[in-house]
Amino acid sequence: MFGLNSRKDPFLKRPFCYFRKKRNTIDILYRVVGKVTTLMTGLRAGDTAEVMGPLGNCYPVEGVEGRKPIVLAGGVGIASVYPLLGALVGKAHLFYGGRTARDLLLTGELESLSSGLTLATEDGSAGFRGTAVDAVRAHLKGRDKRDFILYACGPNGMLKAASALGVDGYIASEEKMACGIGVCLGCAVRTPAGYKRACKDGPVFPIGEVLFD
Amino acid sequence: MFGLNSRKDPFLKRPFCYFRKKRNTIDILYRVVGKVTTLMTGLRAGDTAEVMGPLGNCYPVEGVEGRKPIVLAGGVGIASVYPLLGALVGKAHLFYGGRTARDLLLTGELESLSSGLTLATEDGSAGFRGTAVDAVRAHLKGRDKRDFILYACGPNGMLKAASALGVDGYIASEEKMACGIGVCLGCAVRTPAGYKRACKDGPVFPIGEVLFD
Amino acid sequence: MTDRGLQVRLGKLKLKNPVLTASGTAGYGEELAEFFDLSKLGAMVMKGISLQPWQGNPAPRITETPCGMINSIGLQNVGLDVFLREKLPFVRQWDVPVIANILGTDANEYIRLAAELDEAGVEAIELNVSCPNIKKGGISFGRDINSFSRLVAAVRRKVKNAALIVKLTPDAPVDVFARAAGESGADAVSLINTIPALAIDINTRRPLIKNVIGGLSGPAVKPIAVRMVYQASRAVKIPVIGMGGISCGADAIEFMLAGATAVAVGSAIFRDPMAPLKVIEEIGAYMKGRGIKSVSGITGAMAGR
Amino acid sequence: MTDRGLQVRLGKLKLKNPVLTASGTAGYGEELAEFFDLSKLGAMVMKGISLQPWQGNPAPRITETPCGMINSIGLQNVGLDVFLREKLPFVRQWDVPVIANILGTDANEYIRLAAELDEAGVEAIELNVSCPNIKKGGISFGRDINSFSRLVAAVRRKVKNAALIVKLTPDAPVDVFARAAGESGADAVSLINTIPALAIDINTRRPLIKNVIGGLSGPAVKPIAVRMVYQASRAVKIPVIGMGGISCGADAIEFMLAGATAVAVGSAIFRDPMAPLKVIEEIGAYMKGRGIKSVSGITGAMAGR
Ligand SMILES: Cc1cc2nc3c(=O)[nH]c(=O)nc-3n(C[C@H](O)[C@H](O)[C@H](O)COP(=O)(O)OP(=O)(O)OC[C@H]3O[C@@H](n4cnc5c(N)ncnc54)[C@H](O)[C@@H]3O)c2cc1C
Ligand SMILES: Cc1cc2nc3c(=O)[nH]c(=O)nc-3n(C[C@H](O)[C@H](O)[C@H](O)COP(=O)(O)OP(=O)(O)OC[C@H]3O[C@@H](n4cnc5c(N)ncnc54)[C@H](O)[C@@H]3O)c2cc1C
Ligand SMILES: Cc1cc2nc3c(=O)[nH]c(=O)nc-3n(C[C@H](O)[C@H](O)[C@H](O)COP(=O)(O)O)c2cc1C
Ligand SMILES: Cc1cc2nc3c(=O)[nH]c(=O)nc-3n(C[C@H](O)[C@H](O)[C@H](O)COP(=O)(O)O)c2cc1C
Ligand code: FES
Ligand code: FES
Repeated sequence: MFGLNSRKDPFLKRPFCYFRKKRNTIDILYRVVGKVTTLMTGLRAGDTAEVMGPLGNCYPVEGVEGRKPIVLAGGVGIASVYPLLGALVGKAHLFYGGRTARDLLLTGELESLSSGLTLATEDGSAGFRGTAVDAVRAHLKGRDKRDFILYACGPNGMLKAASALGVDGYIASEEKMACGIGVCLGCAVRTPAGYKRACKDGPVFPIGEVLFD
Repeated sequence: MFGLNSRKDPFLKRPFCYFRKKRNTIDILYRVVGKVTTLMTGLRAGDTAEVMGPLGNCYPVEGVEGRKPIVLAGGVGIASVYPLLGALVGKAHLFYGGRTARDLLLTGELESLSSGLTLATEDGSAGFRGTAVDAVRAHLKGRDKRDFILYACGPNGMLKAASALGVDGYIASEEKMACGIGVCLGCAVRTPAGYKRACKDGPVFPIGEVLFD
Repeated sequence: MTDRGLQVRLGKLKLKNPVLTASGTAGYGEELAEFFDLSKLGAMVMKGISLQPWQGNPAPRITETPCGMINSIGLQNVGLDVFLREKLPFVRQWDVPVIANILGTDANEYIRLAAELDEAGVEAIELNVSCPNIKKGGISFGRDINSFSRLVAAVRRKVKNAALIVKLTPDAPVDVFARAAGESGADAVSLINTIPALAIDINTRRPLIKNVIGGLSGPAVKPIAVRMVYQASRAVKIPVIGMGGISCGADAIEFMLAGATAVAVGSAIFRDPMAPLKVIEEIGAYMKGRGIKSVSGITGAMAGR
Repeated sequence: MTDRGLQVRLGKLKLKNPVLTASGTAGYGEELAEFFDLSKLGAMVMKGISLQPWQGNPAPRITETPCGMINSIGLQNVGLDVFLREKLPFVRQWDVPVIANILGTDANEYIRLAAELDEAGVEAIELNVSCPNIKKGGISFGRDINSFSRLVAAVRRKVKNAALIVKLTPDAPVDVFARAAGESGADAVSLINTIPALAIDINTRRPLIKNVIGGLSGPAVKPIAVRMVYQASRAVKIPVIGMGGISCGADAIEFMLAGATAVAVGSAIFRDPMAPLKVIEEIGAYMKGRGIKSVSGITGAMAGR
């Protein structure tokens, strides 16, 4: 959770992934969409901000076994799967989608971190024309889904479509958060066992555990 | 009126004097007391802020005639009387008060702009021990008050005391302001003719026109 | 945009766009006229007026709060006579509908004010029964449903030409009062007025407003105001004028989606006298970006979830 | 400060300092215990509980607004049994009074909840008759003075040992309800709960809360909350617990000057889990700086103007 000291507006912290962690620094990869991310662009060396973390769980990589990992990232979801690509030691095929080519970042670096990289853009300006989920579906066509394990991070619509692919794996919820530590119950994710908290019980959930409308 | 773009908190602009005006720049002399003034200290070259002005009236200097001008400034009221000292072409005796010596700024420069400079501090750490109004009162002792004209700027308590000195002249109100342009009626100053607006009808009023509680 | 797509109607009153000034935040137009052409406004809502001139409350009258401000002006105003003699003729120089905001200490005063202003030809009269800053009359009508309905009906009988707008207090159930206003003959309701509030200086221990309690306005109240506009607009068929914390086009559109036919810009004028024009432009840009032909298509168009 | 100067009393209940967590913003203590020693709190107010577990409302449940937030959690909670079996024993590891916040859909549910919790030995029971986010019960008691008084009196008869606190809604006249609470046997009243509010995404046209209307909290509501605490505290002799937008010691002292005996820190915990401790420290520093020996000297000490 990232917030700005000494301001009452914006009031809440915002959730971000640790994109890269070094000894004394943390890199955050972020897309400028609103109030806090706009203010982040104005920060300069010496300014202070409040960071609380790490919070929540991580993608489990032990379950991979003999399966081929597919990593699916939509938009800024790439920040979340970047460390995962490292943990999967270059074995994953990455499907990375955005609206246009301009939304796709770091593609060179990502290629070197994965066994294969498929880009997808809605307007066809780079790679596959369509969503990244469409690209995965095309990739899986005719193959045995049980040979794969899926990791997905992106907007809700994408996670819903990814969950319906029929492949086992995990999704990382991007539910809105207020506290990030489990006390507000704001980040509700619907599961067969009732609502769970994306921040504390997640953000990573096994596919099938999250019920979409 | 000075405010910070793109913020909803602090919500209102704040009133400041033009301390020094050059061709393309305006200097503001300010004391850090709260939200906006604290944010002002964090501004850096290239940052944007909104300034609306000049607004309101000025100290009239035509009325001086044969009288000896006394300028009385409390705290940051010095910003307001600084240009006045120039307009009075070095003829004024300046009485400048603060809590301690540390509150008194630019004393060297002020001395050169006035015919006499009397400092006053409540703790006696510089100049006269007491308020600047006390210092003026001492100065006037035994003299004919009709030989003087007074200009005062400072907190309400000081203006009240200054108004009671029996000397003709002007005071500049520091009433809180919301709009600065006369539409909110927030900056009410009580006069025999009803409430007037410090921002539009003032901030400078003839002594006697402002009624204090 | 000067085009017809921005036109809205408040009963019989046609406005060239849905953006008004909020009463008490634009004076009688004299000061704002130094900043922009008043005829660009949908309508000019005047500072509240009473039969006799009122002194108003002692200072301090305003204080800032998180994302907002508290005021207790106490309806300082020049009174009906000076209004008719000086203020109304001044604003008549511009081609802009004039809405007079009135406040009385009893029903008779409201009726006299309304009758004289109607006769003087103002385009609309806004009944302020919601000012938290005066002791007698006013808000007592806004909180008691029976005297409220009687007052609106009585004023209605006197007002022949002007549109009649009733300004509701956020301190009573707005759906109930909006409905009563409609049934008693109002052409529109407006809301919200400021919300009673208190701020204290912990150093001096004194209230930051001399009158202790004042009225809260500004962005802080917007979510409450949008909710109330939503509730009021679902309770009535007459148009609703929404206000409370509007400072940009997006804010205005939020109120319209919730059910407002027109909106008013209030305290935001204090930050930026040009705020009403900015709001008009940004509504136009929103419509253009989405191919919305008529601004009335936005009113009440909040989607279900 | 661990000294006795910070002690306050809520009826028979003695607190080591006047700072509580606000219900629903600190869970059942499990998460905050990872951040600080819960025994430093004046009291731990638990997330609202009902007889049966409740699912709560669909997402999105929260959205940010200017200087505040809207929530519609819908009282998701584990229910009385799990509370007694798991949650209460957990927090009992710390030397901190426990205040159970309860919500029923009818009077019987309130009475059963209160009786069982009283028996289980909680130090106080807070009757939540002011949650805007559930459909049945709850706030309907908070808005109707007769059923409100009957409910408080009925619960009072069942509660033998615990202090009884009634949490008032800001959506009804707080002086009237505070007085009724006192007359019906409450040991204290607490206020404010969140204020019904609505925010709409102008791009999707959807409400930003799935349930459309939620409750506003945070600094934006503070001036309204301070005013209500002032009004309530002047209407009653029993202590008032103030909350609504407190995020630092100065905010807490403002509530106390207005008449609060104790205060609760709510949404500010979401920004900073350490906020309640910061508030305690800053109250201590304020007292020290001014030579105030007992915190109760601040309560109601607003000066006249
Ligand atoms: C677990 C988690 C990890 C995340 N990691 C990253 C990351 O590494 N990098 C990154 O850029 N972003 C990440 N996000 C999303 C990020 O939190 C939001 O983009 C951020 O909160 C926007 O803040 P803002 O103040 O700039 O926007 P706001 O002013 O709050 O909102 C601007 C617009 O964005 C929408 N929005 C705000 N928050 C969200 C959200 N959480 N989900 C979808 N839409 C939202 C609003 O509805 C609004 O339309 C993550 C989100 C979650 C839940
Ligand atoms: C006509 C006029 C000219 C001024 N010129 C200058 C100037 O040139 N330089 C300068 O430093 N200051 C000047 N001031 C005062 C200045 O406007 C305030 O110091 C400023 O508004 C404080 O803003 P803030 O956000 O930092 O403080 P806030 O956070 O708003 O308040 C902090 C503290 O200061 C007090 N305070 C706030 N505003 C005022 C005020 N107007 N008067 C008295 N106390 C106040 C508050 O009650 C509070 O205790 C002038 C005021 C007026 C009316
Ligand atoms: C300084 C000030 C004076 C006001 N005077 C009046 C008034 O005379 N009559 C009235 O009906 N409303 C008055 N109001 C209320 C506004 O018209 C408006 O309803 C309220 O401020 C909410 O809108 P805002 O948040 O955009 O300011 C006043 C508000 C302010 C801030
Ligand atoms: C997410 C959230 C959940 C809440 N849940 C409850 C609750 O279960 N019971 C209750 O009485 N109040 C509940 N409240 C209201 C708070 O206890 C408090 O009255 C309100 O938030 C105002 O204080 P604040 O501005 O400091 O948050 C909740 C508030 C929030 C923000
Ligand atoms: S963000 Fe508060 S519980 Fe998850
Ligand atoms: S500050 Fe608004 S009228 Fe003077």
